[in-house]
Amino acid sequence: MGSIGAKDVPQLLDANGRRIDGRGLEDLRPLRIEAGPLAQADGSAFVEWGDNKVMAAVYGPREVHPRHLQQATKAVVQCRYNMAAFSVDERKRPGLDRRSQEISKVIAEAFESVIFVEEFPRTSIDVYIEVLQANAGTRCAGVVAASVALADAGIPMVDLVPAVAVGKVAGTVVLDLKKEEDNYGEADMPMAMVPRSGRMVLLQMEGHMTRDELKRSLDLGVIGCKKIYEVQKRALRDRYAVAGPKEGEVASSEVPA
Amino acid sequence: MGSIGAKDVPQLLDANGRRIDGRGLEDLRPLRIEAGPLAQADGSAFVEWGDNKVMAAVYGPREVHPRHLQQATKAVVQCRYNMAAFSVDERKRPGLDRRSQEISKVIAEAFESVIFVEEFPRTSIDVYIEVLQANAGTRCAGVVAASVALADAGIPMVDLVPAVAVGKVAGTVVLDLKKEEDNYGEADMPMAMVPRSGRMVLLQMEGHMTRDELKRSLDLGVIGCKKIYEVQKRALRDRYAVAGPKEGEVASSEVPA
Amino acid sequence: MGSIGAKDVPQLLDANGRRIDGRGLEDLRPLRIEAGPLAQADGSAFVEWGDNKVMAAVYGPREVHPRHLQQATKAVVQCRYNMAAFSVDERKRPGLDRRSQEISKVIAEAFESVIFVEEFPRTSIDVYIEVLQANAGTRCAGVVAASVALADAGIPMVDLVPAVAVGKVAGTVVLDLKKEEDNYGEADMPMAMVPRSGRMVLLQMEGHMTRDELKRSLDLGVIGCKKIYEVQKRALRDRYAVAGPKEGEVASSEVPA
Amino acid sequence: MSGEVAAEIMTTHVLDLAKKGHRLDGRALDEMRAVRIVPGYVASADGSALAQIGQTKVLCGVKVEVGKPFPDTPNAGVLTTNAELVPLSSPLFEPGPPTVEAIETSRVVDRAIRAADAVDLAGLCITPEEKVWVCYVDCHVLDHSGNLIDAAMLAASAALSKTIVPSKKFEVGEDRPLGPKHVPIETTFVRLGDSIVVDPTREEEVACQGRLTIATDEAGNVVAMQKGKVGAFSPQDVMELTDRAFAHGDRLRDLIRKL
Amino acid sequence: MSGEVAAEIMTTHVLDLAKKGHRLDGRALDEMRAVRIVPGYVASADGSALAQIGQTKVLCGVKVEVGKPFPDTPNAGVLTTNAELVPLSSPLFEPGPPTVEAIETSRVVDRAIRAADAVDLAGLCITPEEKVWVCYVDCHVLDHSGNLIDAAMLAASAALSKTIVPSKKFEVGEDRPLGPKHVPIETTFVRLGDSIVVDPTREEEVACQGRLTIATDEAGNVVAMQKGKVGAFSPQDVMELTDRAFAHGDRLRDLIRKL
Amino acid sequence: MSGEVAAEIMTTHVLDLAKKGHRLDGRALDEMRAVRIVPGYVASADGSALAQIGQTKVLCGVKVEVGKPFPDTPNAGVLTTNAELVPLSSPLFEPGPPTVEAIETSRVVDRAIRAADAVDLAGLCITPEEKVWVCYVDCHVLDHSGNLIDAAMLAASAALSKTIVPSKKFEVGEDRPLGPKHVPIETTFVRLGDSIVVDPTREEEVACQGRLTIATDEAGNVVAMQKGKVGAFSPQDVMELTDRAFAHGDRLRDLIRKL
Repeated sequence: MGSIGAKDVPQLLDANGRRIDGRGLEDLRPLRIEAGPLAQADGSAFVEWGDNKVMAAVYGPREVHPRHLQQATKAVVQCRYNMAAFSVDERKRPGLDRRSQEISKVIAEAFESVIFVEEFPRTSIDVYIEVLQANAGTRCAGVVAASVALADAGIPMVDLVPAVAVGKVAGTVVLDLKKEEDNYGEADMPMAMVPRSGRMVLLQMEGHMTRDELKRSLDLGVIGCKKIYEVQKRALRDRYAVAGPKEGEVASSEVPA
Repeated sequence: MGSIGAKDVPQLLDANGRRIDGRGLEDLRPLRIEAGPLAQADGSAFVEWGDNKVMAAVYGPREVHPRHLQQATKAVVQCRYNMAAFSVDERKRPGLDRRSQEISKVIAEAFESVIFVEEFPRTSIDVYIEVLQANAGTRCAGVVAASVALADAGIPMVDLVPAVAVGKVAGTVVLDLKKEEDNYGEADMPMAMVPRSGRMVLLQMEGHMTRDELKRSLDLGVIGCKKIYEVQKRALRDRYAVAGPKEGEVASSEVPA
Repeated sequence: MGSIGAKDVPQLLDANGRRIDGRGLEDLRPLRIEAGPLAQADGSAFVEWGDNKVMAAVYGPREVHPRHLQQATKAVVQCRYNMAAFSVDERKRPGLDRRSQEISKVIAEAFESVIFVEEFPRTSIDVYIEVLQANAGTRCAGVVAASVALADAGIPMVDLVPAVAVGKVAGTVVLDLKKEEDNYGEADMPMAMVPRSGRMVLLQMEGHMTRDELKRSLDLGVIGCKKIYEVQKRALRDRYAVAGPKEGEVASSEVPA
Repeated sequence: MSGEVAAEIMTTHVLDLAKKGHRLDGRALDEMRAVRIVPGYVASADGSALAQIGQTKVLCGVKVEVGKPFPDTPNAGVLTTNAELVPLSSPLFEPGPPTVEAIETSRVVDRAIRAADAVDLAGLCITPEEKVWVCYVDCHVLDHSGNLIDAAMLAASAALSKTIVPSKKFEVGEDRPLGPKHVPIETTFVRLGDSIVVDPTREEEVACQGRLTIATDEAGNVVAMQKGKVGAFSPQDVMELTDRAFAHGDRLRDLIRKL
Repeated sequence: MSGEVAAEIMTTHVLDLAKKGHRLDGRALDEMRAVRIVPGYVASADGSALAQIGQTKVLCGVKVEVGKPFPDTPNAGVLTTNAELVPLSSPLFEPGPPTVEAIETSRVVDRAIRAADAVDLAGLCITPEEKVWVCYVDCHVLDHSGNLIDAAMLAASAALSKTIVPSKKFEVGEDRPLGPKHVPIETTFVRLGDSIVVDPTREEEVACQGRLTIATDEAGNVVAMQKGKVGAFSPQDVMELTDRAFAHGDRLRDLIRKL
Repeated sequence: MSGEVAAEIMTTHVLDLAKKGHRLDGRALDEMRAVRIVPGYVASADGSALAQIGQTKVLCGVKVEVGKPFPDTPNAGVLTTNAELVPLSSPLFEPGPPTVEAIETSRVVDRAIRAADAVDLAGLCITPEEKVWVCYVDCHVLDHSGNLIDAAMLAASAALSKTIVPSKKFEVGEDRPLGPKHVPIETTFVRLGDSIVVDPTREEEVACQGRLTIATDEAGNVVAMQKGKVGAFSPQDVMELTDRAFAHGDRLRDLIRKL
């Protein structure tokens, strides 16, 4: 969306409806999920999705820090989405900028919508997402990873939460934007869904969409989320197929887009 | 006072002793006080004074934050004087700079000198002042507004606290400086008084004043404070004349200078 | 060590093995220690060492701030090493930079290694070091001063802790670097020792040293620490010879290097 | 009775009412509170407006100053949106650095302004790579009785519509209106059980099971969305709320046009 | 016995003494503690002095460096005053960002320096709009036994009187004295019941019912005032204290002149 | 059982084992855990490596950008080393500003890089006084199972050995390897009673009575040392550990050379 004054806008769709990386309009980038790669965390997952690399870890239920956030009747869900300094083109100063803080908030709210928080009063469930390499869609990759990490940590949830961004590129609605499409496209809409209910727990949008384009985008997002859901489930199955819970061994699950 | 290296110093007093805006030496700028304009606050007041616009709100007595500031035998009075980014000529970065922190401190001390704090041990009385448009004398306008807001909140006090700045301009002591007079004058002395005792609970000064000028300034300040006191009282009277306490309706009181 | 791109490297050793200020390889700079110069602190010491001036104060055992650092079975030792803005060539911004924070940490750990912390559970022993004038070796001067201040405060310790930097200059190992030697030398190794055990509680190094140079440096450091130890003991003896504990009078102890 | 318990009782009450299609203040589910806009409220700003939605009050001041462009957009002006949720405006806010609620509010308003092209950034270039207009949109919350995002957006759109670029002051020509190309409006809904209501009060925000904000422009585009709070919305919900958002948006745009 | 209770007992004692015209340390109501100034205390500064008032010790170091002028005063040097109330100096101070007490101290000293024209800022311009001298006045508190403002002011005035502008080091000519044009002195009083005493100790500051600081110059001007703490003063009090402040100020200015 | 009590029991156990010359994970006293290095892990960096020592994982990314030199070294590039101990990596880390543990880690790695001349700063000058390469070495901790310093150093040395200076991107010539001149390796030991063990796990770090890190280069120099934690080492200890550090260092340097 940040194309004002930019010079060389690439051609994002060719005459045959092929995208800049050869994908069709409804194709996902390759997605690989690895459950349980970290030893210290209570649950963890690593996601490689196109050129994104994202690690998620979950700690909890545990004591709440800072204490005054404690809730008498339920767990609080805290999230920290952070980008590594070297994850983007121009080195990013370490620490949470305003964008990261906003994303942390909407992801925490998304997960609090699916976790059975009443089961763990006076505790905190902490979700940490580290973006190691970024190429558009990192918040969705973070949700996908964190969701598997929560399951790996044994936190009871209504369902896993798949997520994907839909967008508009050269006037056409497409699934799972990559960086150039995000930079020079006309709209970006990240969403996260609870497959069991068909409802969205995360939804953001920026750009231009008519009513019809929005409808088409929501439909396409639901299709994308369903595919991702399958990869998430397989990653968890593989994890426990390989071994019992924890201790260094790693399971991973891949699907071609 | 900040005139070093400045270019076009305006003529601040004419041959007839008229000031840059036509006022006489002892004239106040027009002052309008509105009691109770805010719904969320326990008490509030809006002050329009010359080209100043200042909003004040009071919360409390309520729990002390942070907790360790709590006092076993009395309420603590906390004040936050803040300037809106757009309140001054050059946009001000949001947040409290050192000047605002100092002003917050002396205003809190001024009000703690008149509130019956022993009546509310282990609580906090929080005074918030937001400068929306600034034209010299904002801390005095803040005190005037906060004083009415405290009364509106029902906080028991010895007395209302009027405040005004006296200054020296073109060698002459004048009442209630406006911006040009503050910038190019020779002294600025904000003061806040308790009419009932004749004592000052806030007093600051910067500039050059001989002993005699100082004496004259104090006298003039007392005169100014007494006029302002009347406007404060009327604003409160009008507020309760119009309606019972609270709920959106607004009372205001004006006096020509 | 920071000599990349620097212009005029001074001659640090002459043909006769004399150093830039005329000292021999194993000579200390003049050292003067004054015990108890401060009234508010529970213990204090002032050190003038070559062109360094360092003040240390100790408070405690007292309540721990922040509270969550409290330990059930022992005192925590906290240290704050700070440089005054005017203590160095180019004015330093007030506040602890990363270097000061690191030094504070290793000094705190050094003193926790010698204080009988088990005697004061749930308390804090706070060591404050202010560098007023800096000329290489300030962390060692800080340790020397803080050690006397701890004794002045009556904190029970295994032993006093002398400290000194050894370094390599023009290929030769020398004792107690001054600024030019530190800036243009090849290695700097600050160390602090417990004379009673012969062990080091603080040791850092940066530069280039062969195995043999390192051995020689450690030996020389031990010699230096022993000399400094004597000055520390004398400062404390003088303090109590002059008067009983505290109350403004000041004792000081000097030794020629 | 502690604040937490009181809040819980209020929440139950709000949800019970919603079941019957009622609201605490008697409004219909799709009815906004009274809206009032006072343009030019602050003379020290280059553009300003006080927006009131019910008792919620947000004052927006726009300052336009000369500055440097970002290296990656050398031909474009700079836009900065900020929301100050000062403790004067609510018993729930404490002094301190911006909370995540303040950050979210300013970022959601910022996104709508940018996506709707409300400020013609290309037109704010003075000398490419060197000198551009920097436009600060500061939203100062005075009374937080719910639905801050919509009130801040309304104040910002109104203030921008009245902003004069102070060229004379900076000696780069004649003063001229900033002239927003488009006027974005945000409309916020919250779920209360099976009902979804527009323009929530503070009590409804506390009680709600999901919040959705939809920003529209006058050309029939959705330009920004933000789901917030714990809760969920179906795609059908989103489409239905989009239609409602267009209706509210058009009405408020009319209000601004007539200022 | 908790610290709070001990402080209360001490306060009662201080006020009881004051009723009889006495003070804890035996001083008369208008008597300062012993004053000592050591100029040139720190060789790394361009000017410095250690000021002691009783057991209160403040070290001021002045650094003069080449920098840029502020855009609105292109022909004037820059002056920055700072006071560090480091935790070494008092059991009451904790590590952390500057407290409001530190900010107040530095701002009150700064105001007196500026208002008294103690530093000739116009004379610190090297090249208009480009290069000026930036003068940092840093007051480092070493022992806080009461009356920090006066001790910091004294250290600053003494340090400034000895400051050399290091022109050679910055290759802009020959070194020269900063040469303060005027020497401001602050005198602080606190109310203890019906008495008003000069130069309060820490115990008197805790016990007091209002504090007033008056800065004077050698030409008979009051150049700054600051009322602090909970309490009040009448106009008559202020005039009387002004006279006392001139007397103390003149005596201390003499001390500085003779350094 | 509280965390504190559990930690104490573990500490007693670790120390008891050490008395018999044993370790929790069965290693010999001078045996490192398995080491694995994945170079080029992150495509967005100009050089990167993931280093694993046992379950400890640190990812280092190097970014090289054009910037300004420091005024006092106008002919040299700039090097910045940073370690992020993010809360994802350990139950002991909390969100917030860098802890002193993070600062120490980054400074110890930084010192070794500088002292060993691992980055040829003189070779990173583009235009003296104006334009130099700024080299950011960011170590991101992913799994903190003990001995962070060695893992961060290993990741950094490996990442630097693979770093390409992106000259084309900044239009200052052809891309070229950064080509570290020397490869520093840090080796960390902790005292457990009378034993001193290499490469401590997190449990051993908690139990230890002193930590000593020794950085070596391939030319037989000790280039940096850092004693940490409560505890003490004799000069004899230091010399003995230096010999052990050289042996470990040479082995790991081989590993990097073969990447």
